[in-house]
Amino acid sequence: MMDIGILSIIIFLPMVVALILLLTPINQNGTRNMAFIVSVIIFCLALFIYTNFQLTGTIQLREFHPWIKAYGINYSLGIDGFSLIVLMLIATLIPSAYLLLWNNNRPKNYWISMLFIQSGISGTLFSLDLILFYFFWEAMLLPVFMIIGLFGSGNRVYSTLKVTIYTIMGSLFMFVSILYLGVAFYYEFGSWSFELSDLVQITTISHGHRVLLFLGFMLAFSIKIPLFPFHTWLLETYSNSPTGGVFLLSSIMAKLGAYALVRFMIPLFPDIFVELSSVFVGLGIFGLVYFGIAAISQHNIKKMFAYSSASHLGFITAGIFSLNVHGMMGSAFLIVAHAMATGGLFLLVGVLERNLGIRSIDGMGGIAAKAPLFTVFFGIMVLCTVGIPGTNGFVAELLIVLGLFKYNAFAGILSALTVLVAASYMFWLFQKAILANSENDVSAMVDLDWKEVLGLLPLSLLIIAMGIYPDLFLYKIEPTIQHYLMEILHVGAKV
Amino acid sequence: MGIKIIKREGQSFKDRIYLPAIFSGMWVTLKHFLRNLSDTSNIKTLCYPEEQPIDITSRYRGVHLLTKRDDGSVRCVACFMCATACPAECIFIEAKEREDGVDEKMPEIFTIDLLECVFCGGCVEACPCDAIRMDSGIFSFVAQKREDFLLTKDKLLSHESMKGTIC
Amino acid sequence: MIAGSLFSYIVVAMLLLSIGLLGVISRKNIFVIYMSIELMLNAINLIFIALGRHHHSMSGHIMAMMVIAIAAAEAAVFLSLIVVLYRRKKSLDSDIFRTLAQKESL
Amino acid sequence: MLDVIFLLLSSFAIGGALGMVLFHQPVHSALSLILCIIALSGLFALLSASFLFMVQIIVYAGAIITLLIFIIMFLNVKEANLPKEPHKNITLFLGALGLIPLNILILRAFYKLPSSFLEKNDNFGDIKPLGMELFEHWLLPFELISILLLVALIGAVVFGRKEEA
Amino acid sequence: MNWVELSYLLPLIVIGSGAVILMLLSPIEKISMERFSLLTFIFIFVALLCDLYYFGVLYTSFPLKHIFSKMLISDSYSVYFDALLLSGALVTILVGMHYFQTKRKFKKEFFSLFLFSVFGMMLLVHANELLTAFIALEIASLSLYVMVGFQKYDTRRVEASYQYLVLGSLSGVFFLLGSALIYAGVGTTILGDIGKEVDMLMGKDISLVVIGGTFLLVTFLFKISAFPFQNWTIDVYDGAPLPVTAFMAATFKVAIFGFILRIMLVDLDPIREIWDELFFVIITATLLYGSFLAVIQRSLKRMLAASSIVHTGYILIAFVSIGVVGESASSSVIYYLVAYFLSSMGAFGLISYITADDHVRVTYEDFRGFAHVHPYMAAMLSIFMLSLAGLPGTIGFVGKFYIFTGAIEAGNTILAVFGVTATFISIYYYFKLIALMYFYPTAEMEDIPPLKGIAPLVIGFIAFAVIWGGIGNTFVAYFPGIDFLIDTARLSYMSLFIK
Amino acid sequence: MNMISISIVIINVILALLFSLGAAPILVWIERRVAGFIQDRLGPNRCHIGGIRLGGLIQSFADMLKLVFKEDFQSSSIKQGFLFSLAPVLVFGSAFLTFMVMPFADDLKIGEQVFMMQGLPIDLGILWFLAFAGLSVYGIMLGGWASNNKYSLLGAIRAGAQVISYEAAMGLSLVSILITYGSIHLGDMVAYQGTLLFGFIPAWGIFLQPLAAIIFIVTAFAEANRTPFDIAEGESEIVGGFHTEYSAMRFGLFFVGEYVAMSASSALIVTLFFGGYHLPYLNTGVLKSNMPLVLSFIVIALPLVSYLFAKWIGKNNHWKEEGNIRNRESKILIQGILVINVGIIFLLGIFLREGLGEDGVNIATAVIQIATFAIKLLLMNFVFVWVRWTLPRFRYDQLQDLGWKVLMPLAIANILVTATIVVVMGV
Repeated sequence: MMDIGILSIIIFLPMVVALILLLTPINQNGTRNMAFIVSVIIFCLALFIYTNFQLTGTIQLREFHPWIKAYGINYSLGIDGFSLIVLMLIATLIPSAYLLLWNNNRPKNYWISMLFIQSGISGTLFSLDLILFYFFWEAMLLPVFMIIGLFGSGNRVYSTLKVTIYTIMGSLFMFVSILYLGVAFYYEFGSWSFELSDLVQITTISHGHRVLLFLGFMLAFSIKIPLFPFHTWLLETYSNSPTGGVFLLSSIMAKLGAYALVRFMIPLFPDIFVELSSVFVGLGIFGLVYFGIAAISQHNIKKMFAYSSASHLGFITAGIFSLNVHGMMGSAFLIVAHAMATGGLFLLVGVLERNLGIRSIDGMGGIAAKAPLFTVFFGIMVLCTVGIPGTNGFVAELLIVLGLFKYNAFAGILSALTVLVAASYMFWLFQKAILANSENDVSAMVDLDWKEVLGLLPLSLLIIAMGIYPDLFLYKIEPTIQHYLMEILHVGAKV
Repeated sequence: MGIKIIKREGQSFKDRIYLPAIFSGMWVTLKHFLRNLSDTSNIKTLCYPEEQPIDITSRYRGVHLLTKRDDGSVRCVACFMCATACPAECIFIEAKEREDGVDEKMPEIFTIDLLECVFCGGCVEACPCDAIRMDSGIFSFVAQKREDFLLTKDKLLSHESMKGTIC
Repeated sequence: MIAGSLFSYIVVAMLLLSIGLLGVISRKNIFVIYMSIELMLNAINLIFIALGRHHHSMSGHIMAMMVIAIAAAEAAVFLSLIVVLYRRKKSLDSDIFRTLAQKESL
Repeated sequence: MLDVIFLLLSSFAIGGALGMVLFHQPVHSALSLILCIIALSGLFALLSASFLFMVQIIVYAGAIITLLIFIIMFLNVKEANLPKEPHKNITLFLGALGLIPLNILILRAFYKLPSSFLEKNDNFGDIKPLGMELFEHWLLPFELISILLLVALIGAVVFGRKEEA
Repeated sequence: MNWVELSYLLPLIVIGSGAVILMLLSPIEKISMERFSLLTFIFIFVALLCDLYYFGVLYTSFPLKHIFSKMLISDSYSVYFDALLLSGALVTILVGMHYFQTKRKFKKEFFSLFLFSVFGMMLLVHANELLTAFIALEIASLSLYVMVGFQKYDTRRVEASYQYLVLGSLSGVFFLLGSALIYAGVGTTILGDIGKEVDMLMGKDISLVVIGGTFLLVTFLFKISAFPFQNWTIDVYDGAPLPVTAFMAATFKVAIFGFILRIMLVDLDPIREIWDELFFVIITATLLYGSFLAVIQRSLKRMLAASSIVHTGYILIAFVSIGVVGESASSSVIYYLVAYFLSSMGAFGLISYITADDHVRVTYEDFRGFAHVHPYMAAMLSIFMLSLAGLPGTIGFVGKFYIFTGAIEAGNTILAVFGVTATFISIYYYFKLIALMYFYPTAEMEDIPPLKGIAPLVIGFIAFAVIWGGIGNTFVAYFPGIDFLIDTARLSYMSLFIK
Repeated sequence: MNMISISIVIINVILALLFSLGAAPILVWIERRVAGFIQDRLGPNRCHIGGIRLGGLIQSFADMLKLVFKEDFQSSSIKQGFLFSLAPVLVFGSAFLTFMVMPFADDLKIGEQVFMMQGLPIDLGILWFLAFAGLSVYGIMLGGWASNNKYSLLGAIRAGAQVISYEAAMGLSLVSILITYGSIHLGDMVAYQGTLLFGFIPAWGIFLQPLAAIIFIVTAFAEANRTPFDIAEGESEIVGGFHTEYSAMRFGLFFVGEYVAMSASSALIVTLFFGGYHLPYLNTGVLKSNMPLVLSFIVIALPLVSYLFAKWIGKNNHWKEEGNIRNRESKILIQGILVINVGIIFLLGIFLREGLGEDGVNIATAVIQIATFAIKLLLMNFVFVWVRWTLPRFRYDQLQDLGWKVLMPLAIANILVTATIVVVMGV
């Protein structure tokens, strides 16, 4: 028998539990409780990993089993600093999310889908074999598909199909690129492998083809993130999804896109990465500006957050492509910060929507009086999103702006200005929807109960803690980022 | 009441293969053929125009005839019974008064259209005074023209009964 | 010598084949379509036999014989199907046997 | 002499084939096909395939086309039930044009073969060498043919059987 | 008579004699339809057992010289394909059992014809000579024509049968013409000998062989419904009874590929590149047009039929790659055939199970809210749809992976991209069904046929196999996974070249 | 090509014509007279040319003349005039061609040349017969269809179905015969039948293959559309069947065609099952080596037979009516027979005295065999007629039942048995 590593447990525990739940007649509360327990277990495991993580730029906790021998496809897992921090993020966010979704009275399938998604996310995070990565990347999609389709609102089927087709379109081109890499490896070395560390060694592919391959990968990631021209699925999906779905899409899966970008693109195509960085920085900043402006004009609170989220992700992308340690660190940090803030915000909007049944900003107002706890947490998240000093959002944005300044002064200025734009609409929202009194009837609003507070508290604390003492978290990822940068700079020097 | 099962005929194997029956049938025909071949005189066929049939009985319904009284006059009294009875309506009679006092009426014209006659013998049955008969023994009546098939009274009277002449 | 050369037979066969193909393509009468297919098989028979003579091997003849038998088998199914179709539709027009396609085009 | 016979037979065959395609009435088409088939059998005979010559007449002309004509008469198709084919001639013409390249292609390929036949053995094409070849080399296809015919038989029975209520 | 050689054909013999026995039994009114299904099942099962006996043993090639003078061949290649065909038939019978029982109009000859068509297909895989192959093809096709039109009270069936018959006969003519031309070119029709002759002719004029091969390909493309010859597919598949459709879609293609791979790999190998450009066009057109057709369909059955055209396109991608990477490409063809076979058989089988009781569920709309009525069936159907779409975790993914890898390996990356595009389009029409099944409240709740009988079990097993084929591996010892399938496919490919 | 070969070919063709076409009036006569005798009638016996009646044979010629000169009537409802006229030609032509491969005698050897004594010197034999017998149905079907008359169409369909059904059984029954004889060439078959079975029975087909013989004869009846299988005409049900609309010579062709087909069937039956042109125990070799004896036998036997025949004439052939011109006939006939006798005996006497030489012996053999064949043919034709006037017509379903359910399985079983025996005995 194979030996099961901790990473496999993290991946498969939710899946196995979900399958058991699916096949046994447990009612929805039981399912919910089980899902929560599983997420807590995973949090503990993640914590265990975190504490035992060594501060090198290498990949740790390797697990390796042959899967399809004929093509050298392996079940190959491992984490480095970057994935560690995303893992921690996910492990923290998901229990919180469960707590906040606790009262939503969702049926069994909802929780089961959540469990499946968690499996998929973890798998994507740990995979070192590209086919395995692709496998989890797609596997993650189905439960999302189900959640949005089953529990969404509005024209949910249409938006479900749209997001699915979009995402799969991207990933299929990535698939071809992966295959191309594998074949190139086979031609060069005479054996099959899709292992990341093996594929890195390929030297035979011509430059033009490398660009195409890079774009193939980037298409998948851009759609997931979403970068500017590939965002058209975003608005409808976010507004039609249930809270959990939006939460997953915005705060976790989009981040996974950015994560995968770093994880695979830099080792595989460092030269192209450098070469095309300007394009993607441009796209990122354009997205930042464009989505920011778009967010201002929204009156649907979900749509506004959707654009805001997209805007931040453009920011992250720009940071990643800025080719220096500040930008990249900032991006990694913003991934965490934004995930927490946006995740929290979407969850809170979910609470709002559950209570009031509306999404229009115009229909709200005066909530602060009815629900003070809610207002407090909402405020923290908004502040974080805007990047007020003292929150981790500030640190992250500062780092990225710095990185972008290094890359290109104009880009830096533009990004810095845009952050202000974000501040303006966020505060306007906060003011109008939560604080200001209005004649709208918000009597249905109920304040957060203890479970929801319990869920949001760690997030808020983390936001503040990371904002005040960022090094506590940064040191874990710094070696990895350095490692990636080394690769890039190594190549950059050659170029 | 017991059920009596009657065995169907033709179910035995011999019957079902048919060949014995066929052969026996063919044997029968062959016998006829050989017998007639070896001696054609066995065949009863008349060589008709040269040989005439000799076995016409008195009950044979041949061409009609009108009988005469002992005095040679026509026996018919023109009562129209035959014309009424005739299903083919082939008898045409015109009566006239009989002046000799033997009887009241006699036919002026008595015509039978043989082309219409069906030789049913109804007229003979109907006749109250045995004036019309069909025992002339004439079985072939040939003519060249249609008009020749109209038997007038004179012709009818001229047909002699075969009674007594044959057999 | 025309009658002793392979090519002349092939020309005839190809002409027949083309005519048969034409019949299948352009006629709508299902009988004619069927007959055209038979004609094509016949043309192929001629090719086979001419080739048998050409290679001086009996294989060509045997193939032709097989083709004849195959044609017979097809004939049986084809004709019985035509009878069924005609009884249903009271027409020999191959174009009207398109209920399937029409239903979808609604 | 042979040339004349060949030309005659082949023109009959082609004429019959053309007739089959062009005639409107299925019966006329079928009769043309018979003409074509019999002319073809004559060509077979010219190719010294005497057995095939007979088989062609017995099976094709004698059985298959008989069956066909039988079915045509059996259905007793009225003129009104025949398909209207107003554009028949145009499509035929266009189709013929389209088929020219195919013919040229194949004929060119054949043209390169040595054209005249090999000298004929005494009994080439007779039933005996054919039988020897058949049972020495082609036994399996021959047996398979019987299965094929069996399948066709079942098929015909299935289609021809009276429908259940 | 060489009995040992004959014993290699044991599966064929079992199936053939089974067909004849069923034919003889069919007039007996006393034997019920269930019995007939069972008998058919037994025959196929026995044949499958015989076949599996040789599965590992026979890494060899027997041209069967002594009994049929090279007309047939028996090697691991044919054994592999036999196994595929037989399991296809087995599954069809099991899955269709419910359908056959419900639609009582299936007379008993049906099963005889069914076995005959299996027989023909197996024979096609074994065939080592062009005319034998043609006869085998005709046996299979003729039985299929009849099976399609079997319920002749339904006009659609008969019309489908008619269309199939006309076009099938026409394509048969092309096959014969191709054989004739090849015979003209090389003077033989026996497969191994053709290869030798073609080798000897290299450098000389081989236009006859090339044209002949092209005509063979035309038939082949027709039968697998590739681009210019795809029109019949949808109508015929739609018109046929569902189990027959499943059978046609899943097994007939397997048999055709079994033969054409043999001839292309062994005999026409030296000249195969000639057709590459042609194939390029055909594949592109097949994929795109097939996708278009699939998108516009409203009936599920027609959609599956149209999507089978697309799947043909995928297989052809691998087929065209054979020239460069023979081994992996041809085994990928084989593997994809297995994948498609399982998925489509599952899908068609399930639909046939669902439609057996009523005629309602045929269009997409009829499946609205299906999952709430039949969660298990909906789950299985979803699995099959996902596999057909090629999502990871299913056998369809591995099949596509395999094919695209081969294509890229052979330098046909563009084709792979086209394939991916088609896959992308396919997501739409496959996911539409899943979306309809899950995301809508059910229209009517009353007709809930219970899951009973063997068919759901078998479909469930197929669903499991589909999943296992996507993720199964050598973790579990002695249980065949993906590697096993790939290895055996390779082995069977290698056996083609044993001299 | 020299004079001899040309003349032999011409003789063959003429013989074939005689046996087929020339036999038609005779067959008509036979049919009528036999029918008469079987039914205890006389049949036609009146028509005469200068008193010569030949037992009524002249009547047939008169009929033929009548058919030729009768008005050719064609109903206005007939649209397919050409096909309507073609149909009888097809029937007649194919029936006529069928006869062309029947061997009248063993291969004739004159000098160095060997001649096949057939109308067409080809050795395809049975296949040829099957081919053209199959074609003849086209004529019937076309005629019925072109008549545009529902009775005609019914008759045509019946004929078509019947021929298709019975051809299968016929072909299958032939297969077992082919296995037995090992050849398709009719000459070879007859040669085979010249041998003896077990040393004392002539190896005729009827003894070797009785079942095949019965099946073949039955199917031959059906193919020739003779009673009991003449449902294509079926006067009692469908007026005249396929020839309802026909008259004059077009009908005549149908009429003659039927008799030619019958004659051809008889010839094939004789050839296949009744020793062909062989006299029992006297095959060609024996005949040739004992030619003088045979001739002497003829010299003795001929007057005897003639005497008996003359006596029969004297007894039966007289006209009832005295002084009729027909009464001259017997006298003329008897004188004629006498003259022929004298002539033949004189000729044979010369031959016997002078010796024949090799060619002469061959020719004489051929002549004797032709005569034998002619007699057998006539006898077989007689059987056809005989059966017709004995058996009633089949019902249509019975006919199909018989063909498919009885004859065909029997024929197949027969093939199996025959093949087994041949394989086991290693023949």
